[in-house]
Amino acid sequence: MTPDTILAVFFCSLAFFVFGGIAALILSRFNTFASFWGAGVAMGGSLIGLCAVSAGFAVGHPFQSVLRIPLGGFCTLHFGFDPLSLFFAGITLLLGFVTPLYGLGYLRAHDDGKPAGPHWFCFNGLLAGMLLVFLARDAVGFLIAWELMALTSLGLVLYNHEDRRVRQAGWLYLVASHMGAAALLLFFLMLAHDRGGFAFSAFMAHRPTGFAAHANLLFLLAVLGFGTKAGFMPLHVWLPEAHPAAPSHVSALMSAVMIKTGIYGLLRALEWIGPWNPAWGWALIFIGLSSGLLGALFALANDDIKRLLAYSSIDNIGILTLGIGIGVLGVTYHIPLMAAAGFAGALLHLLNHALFKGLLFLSAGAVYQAAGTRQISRLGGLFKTMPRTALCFLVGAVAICALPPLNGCVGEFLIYWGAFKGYLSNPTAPIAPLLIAVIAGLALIGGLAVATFAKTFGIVFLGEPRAPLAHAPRDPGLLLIIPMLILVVACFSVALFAQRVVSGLSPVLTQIAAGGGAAPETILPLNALFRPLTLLATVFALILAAGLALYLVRRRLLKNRPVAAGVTWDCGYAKPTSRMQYTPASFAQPLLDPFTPLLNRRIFSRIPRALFPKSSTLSTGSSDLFQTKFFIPLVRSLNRSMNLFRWLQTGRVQIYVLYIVIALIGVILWSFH
Amino acid sequence: MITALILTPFCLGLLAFVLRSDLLRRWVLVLGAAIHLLLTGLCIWIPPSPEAHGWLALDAPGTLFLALSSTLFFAAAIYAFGYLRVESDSAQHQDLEDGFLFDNEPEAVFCGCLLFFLSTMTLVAASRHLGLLWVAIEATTLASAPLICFHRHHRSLEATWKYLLVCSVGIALALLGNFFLVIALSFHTAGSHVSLAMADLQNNMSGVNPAWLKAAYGFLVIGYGTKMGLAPMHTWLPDAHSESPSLVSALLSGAVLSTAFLGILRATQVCAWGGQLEFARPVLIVFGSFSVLVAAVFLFSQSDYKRMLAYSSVEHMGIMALGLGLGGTAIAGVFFHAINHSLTKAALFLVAGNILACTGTKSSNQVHGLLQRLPFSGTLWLLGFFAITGLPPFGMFFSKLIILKAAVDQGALVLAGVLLILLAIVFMGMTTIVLRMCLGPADPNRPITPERLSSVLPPLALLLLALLVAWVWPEPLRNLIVESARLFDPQFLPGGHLP
Amino acid sequence: MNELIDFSMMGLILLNLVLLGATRLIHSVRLVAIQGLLLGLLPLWGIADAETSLQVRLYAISLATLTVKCGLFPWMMRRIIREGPTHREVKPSIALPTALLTGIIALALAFWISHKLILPNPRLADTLIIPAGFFGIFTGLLLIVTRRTALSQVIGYVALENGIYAVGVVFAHDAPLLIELGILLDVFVAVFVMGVTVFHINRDFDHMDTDRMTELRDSPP
Amino acid sequence: MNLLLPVLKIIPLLGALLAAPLIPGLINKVKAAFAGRRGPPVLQLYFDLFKLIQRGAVFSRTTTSILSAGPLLSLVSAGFVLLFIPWGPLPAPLAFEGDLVLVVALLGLGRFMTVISALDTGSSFEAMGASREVQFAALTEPSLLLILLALARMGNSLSLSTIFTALPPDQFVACGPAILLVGIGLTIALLVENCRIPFDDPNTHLELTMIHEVMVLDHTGPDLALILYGASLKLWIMALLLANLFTAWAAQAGVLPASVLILVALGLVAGLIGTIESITARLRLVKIPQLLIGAGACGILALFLLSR
Repeated sequence: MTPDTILAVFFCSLAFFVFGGIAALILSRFNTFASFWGAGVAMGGSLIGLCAVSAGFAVGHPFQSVLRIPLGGFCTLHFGFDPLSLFFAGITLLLGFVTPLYGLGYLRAHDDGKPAGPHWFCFNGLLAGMLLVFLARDAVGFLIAWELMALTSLGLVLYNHEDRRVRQAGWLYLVASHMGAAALLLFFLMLAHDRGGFAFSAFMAHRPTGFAAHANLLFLLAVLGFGTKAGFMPLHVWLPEAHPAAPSHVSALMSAVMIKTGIYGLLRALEWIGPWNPAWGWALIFIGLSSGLLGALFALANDDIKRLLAYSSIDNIGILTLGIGIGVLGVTYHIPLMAAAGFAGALLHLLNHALFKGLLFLSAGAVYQAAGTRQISRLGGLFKTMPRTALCFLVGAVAICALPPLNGCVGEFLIYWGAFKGYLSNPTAPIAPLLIAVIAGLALIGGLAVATFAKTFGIVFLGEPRAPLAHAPRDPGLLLIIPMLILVVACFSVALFAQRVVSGLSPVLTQIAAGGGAAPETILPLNALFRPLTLLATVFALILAAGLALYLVRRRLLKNRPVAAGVTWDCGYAKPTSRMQYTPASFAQPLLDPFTPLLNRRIFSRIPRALFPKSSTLSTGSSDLFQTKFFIPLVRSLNRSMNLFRWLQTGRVQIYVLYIVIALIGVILWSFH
Repeated sequence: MITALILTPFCLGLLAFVLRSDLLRRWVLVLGAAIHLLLTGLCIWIPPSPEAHGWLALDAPGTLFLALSSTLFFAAAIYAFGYLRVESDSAQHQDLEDGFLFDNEPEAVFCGCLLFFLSTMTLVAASRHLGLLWVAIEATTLASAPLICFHRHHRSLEATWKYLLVCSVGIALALLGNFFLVIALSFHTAGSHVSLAMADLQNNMSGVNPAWLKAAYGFLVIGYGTKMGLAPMHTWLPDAHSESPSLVSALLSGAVLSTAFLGILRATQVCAWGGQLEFARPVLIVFGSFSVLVAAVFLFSQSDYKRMLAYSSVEHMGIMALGLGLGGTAIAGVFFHAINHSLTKAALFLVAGNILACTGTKSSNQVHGLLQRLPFSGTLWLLGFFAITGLPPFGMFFSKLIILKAAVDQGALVLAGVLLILLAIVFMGMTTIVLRMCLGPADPNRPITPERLSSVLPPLALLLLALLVAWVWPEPLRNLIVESARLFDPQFLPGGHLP
Repeated sequence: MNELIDFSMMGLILLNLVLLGATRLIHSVRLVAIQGLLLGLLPLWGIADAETSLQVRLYAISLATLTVKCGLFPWMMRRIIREGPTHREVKPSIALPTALLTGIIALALAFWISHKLILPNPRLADTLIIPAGFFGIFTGLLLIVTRRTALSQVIGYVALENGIYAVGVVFAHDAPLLIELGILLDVFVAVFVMGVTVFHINRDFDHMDTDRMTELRDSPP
Repeated sequence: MNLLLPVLKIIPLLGALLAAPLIPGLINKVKAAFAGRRGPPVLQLYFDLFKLIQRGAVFSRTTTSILSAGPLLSLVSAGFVLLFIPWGPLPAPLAFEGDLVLVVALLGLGRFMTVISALDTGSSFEAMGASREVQFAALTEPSLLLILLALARMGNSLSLSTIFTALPPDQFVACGPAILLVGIGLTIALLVENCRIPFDDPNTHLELTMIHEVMVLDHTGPDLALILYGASLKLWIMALLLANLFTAWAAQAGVLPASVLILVALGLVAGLIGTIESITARLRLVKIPQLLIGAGACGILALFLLSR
């Protein structure tokens, strides 16, 4: 296919989203039909788009086309694609194909007479917005797509807007994304001023060969703008509110793909700004470490399963930012192996996170739907009633903990590898301590992730139910299971074919590294990564095989033996109840204790009084440090300082005339100036 | 032609005063609006020749604002048709906030003044003489004052009083500005009569006295700025907008502020001809930024949603003044901004009227679940909010972009940054109000009233028009904006700065 | 002729100072009426130099000014005072001595401005027109800012008008149109609108105290 | 030789699979000697395994298949780690640039599975053990990686198989202090990974004080056998790493002499563990993190010494 055809196919997919979405809105009256229609066009459009992506990778070079839309008569919109955007578009469309199916079942199950048309309109709009973000080839089109994405996802988040907390989340999300967009606007305006045009081609054509004028400011603005979307600490505050508020398939789409548009933008920004400053690598690594560690800690401290997953997204964004930071350092310090591994690890982790976080959100949604609560401390023993969901969640959990034999391990392995290589290449370099910190930090993040997901899986699915549920939970129907299974298969296949994935990504990686001013002849030594990746995949396959073999042996051993069922060892206590099980808060407590001030943890207790106390309670809660200690006070003080000026509008007309007098005197003085 | 444009609504207004039948009078109102709209369309199609010694002529900005006023008036007239029918159902009305009873102004006065109002606005747009312009702007104040106190109760009276006093002080200062201009001109035209017609001014400004010109400009900016709502002279604006009937607020915000902006535009033109543009620019930039700041302060924790719209008008007038001050490429953005602001804000005020009629309160704290209770108005309210805060795909996004681009291009990075922060604060304030109102469960105790077509159609049409203008960009409009921009930048090329 | 102008201007300045110190409404009305008389006669000084067509206009201007400023205004305001509630005082919100002091500062400011802005006409350059005009404007604004009743604000507004008119009227020869516009302003604003509104305020509020008209505001109570 | 090498590489692996249960036996002997007892026979673990494998099983009604997946996968993961551990000069059966990271990840998999299988029982005791386990693991992993980084720095390689052979004898002495620090760190890691005193007491009988043992309370029969065997493999792995480190100076001497040395070293490690277990008491739980961070500090210090 020629690039033009591919772009046309992309637009065909966009047309599916846009017109299909509008049709769903119009068809709102026929609710069932509108749902099927809306989900159908989303899946169809994604499928068409995926075809275009696979064809686009075959083109292998950037392509740009101009669409003359007389926007306000002042500009034209450009569209096109290159390896970087194809990669992101591919992930988006994959999730765009999987999640509508789930959403169809999910929304039908808690049918409360709410019209489905607007929801599917927004859903398709979000897909269109994300696709346009990747296809846009000029700043104006990019910003339009960016806001389209924000607004449609806001509509999705507000699906249950009868709930006060959902409304608050929606407000926070809208405000945060607007702030981010404001930073981006300034970023693009400055860039357009420097480069003489809004088209990306102009950004690239007039890229400075040396260090760009106010490049650091540009980088800062890009981090602020794109980081808000990606959820960098401490710009993340909207994320743990908005993701749990949305229906689960939307949370999956947002967490798996939408926040990645921030990473896409950051990578693009790095490409545009020009030769990189090593300081940016440092900055990215600091951001990565703080997001990763704090995200992991907040996740561990949380009791709401979807909120926990949202924090874990921040943690994973941190990990892949570490990868990008290592890549940037690799390019700026001329350590090709480190650059290759860093960027490859970041991209691979991005792909992996999309898959396993999507999977985790989908299965968490199934749990929420079946059990009617998202509080981990009220759940338990769901493995027996919902085995399929539990296994899907387990796959996701193992993957997100970066454990073999799943895909999460591969991406993090590459990031470790890059850090190790970077350190070994020059252990006395100034970046050496930073790399040590990266390695230790990654390990700590990994440990915290293990604790988090051991807690989540163990408490939710294992043991006994901790609280009576509204209705007996059971595995969801096929509409919900099939999407999860697709993602499970995808997780395994990325793990087993990691080497192919990385070699397939080589044009993307080369493009990214070229942006940093790496000389065109220094091609990233991706081949050095292939042997470790192949071996890794072999080991994974062997582990699966060995596990299966051992399982068969064990079954054979127990075949003709007495297998009895009893009670769990209760230390001789006569009457254990399910409420005596360990709580998630207790499970996490030893790890969290050292971080109490960071987590803003509080202990609520009712101390038993009198000789024979009837009841007493003890519970802990933690709130987001940045939200409670920074943003809320900030807004409050803003409010207070704004209120200080409200006396200006006193209601007394005399004072109003006085203002005119003051202005008049000011102008007269200025005119004599 | 232009005379016909001015006189038709005037005569129909007189007719409205003497007619007995309310229904007939409403038809006269709609008829006047329709005829005016048609004539305006004709004017765009065939540019009319100047009249009255060149005192009345339509140049590009004039035509632009005339078209805007006419469109808004037509929408408001249709809205008024349904509005007046509901209002005339009972002789006495209960006050929504305090519960006392009040009666309305006679409908004859209301309709008549509305048509006079249109006539005066046309005069503003068409006058090519600074003195006439001044008279016309003063006349808009006088014609609109009775409109504001349509509901005769103490609050609307208070608003009217403030409107009159503050605007009159402003307009008196503008008169002094005109006097100073005459003085400035008479330095080199000693003995002969001094003419304030734009055509003469353009040729006579070369040897003008700078000190008097600066003073004149200062007074004109203060005077017309009062009418336009530039801070700190904006104080009448929130009161008048919140107390007047919504369709009047729509006209005030959408049309009157823009026509007052025309006054400042003319003054700046004269200042530029006199070689004092470098004096004018900082003045405009300071007033513009200060207006945005004041709007941000009062929008941040506003609870009255009509006042919110009023302060948002202050903000946008600030942006327009700022853009005019920046000059260059920003000028086209300013005109585009004016179009977007007028259409969107008028639509929002009309929707606010629907909301007020349904909920009976102007406090946003007591309005919830609009999307469910008033599905059409609620959706329009939300969309209008997106449009007015400059989110794509609405045109405000582009006009803001163009103005900010001009700021960055001129190296005013700090200004652009501060402006963006202030706009973000404004956005925060407005989001709080609008989301609070639109979302949430509808109060089950209140019946869901079906919405009238005449109350939903005008705002919908205005919003659609705003969207259409931004994306389809009709040729005549494009020419008007380009010509307007060329008044300040003869080399202006559309698309020259935004490839 | 300049002496006549300066005499009128001195009169204006003095009347303004007295206005700042006046305590009774009816007294203030009288003061602005006298100002109107002075201003009404102003176009007639030097009328002999003008051509015939202009002379007619100047007479007309003079007559109109006298009618409006000396006749219509005082009559209207007296009526309001008579028919309104019992308040007959100006009700200043700052003490009168302070107002007078501020007025003197404003006078100094006006003279300072007149040094910066010099009239082009050498004949008029050293007259008191500019300082008197600016002082009139400042006085008017000061009265609006510091008085509490609607009517005394209207009086302030008229004083402001008179100041502006004083600046304009000397150019009656150069641009008579503008003066006519100024009269138009008076007629419209003062007579039709303010008068009508003040009547309404009188009727609906039982007071004319604009200090108490503060329901519409954003500041916390 | 080239043909023989693959075969040779398998021998240590097979040896480990067979001989791993010896180490706990040796440790117990040393401890018994310290206590003045005769103690169980060295082969006791073999007897236990043999006995358990023939048994049936009892499961709690609360549990699911996760309970038995835990021991199974932790054994598999330990087994796969063995594939990457060299035997002196003899490279591991599988070796590649970066295998030391994979080793850590594999150990993590085993731990994760053990933890969730403990949670499967729904018992508070086991959950408490699991909670402590993840806490220590989260702190051990960074320390272990830092120690491995120091090792990688010494051998300038990311593969365990080349690290130990890359240190020529003359450099070995120069690196002495660093090696000692790495050794200390590795020992701490060994003790905590294998739940030995002072971190955990494998012989305790009070559920509240246990960490690892309490997590496997409800495993019976073949499952318990898998656990015990897996634990012994883990012990072997860490001990072998220590042995490799301290015999690295002799790596050039040839396979056979090196093998003898390593065997001796393994014995010494077992003796060391036994000694430590005999002469120290269990640490208070709150003190344990400090020691774990100390291990990481050893790694950083070693890195500092090496980069001087």
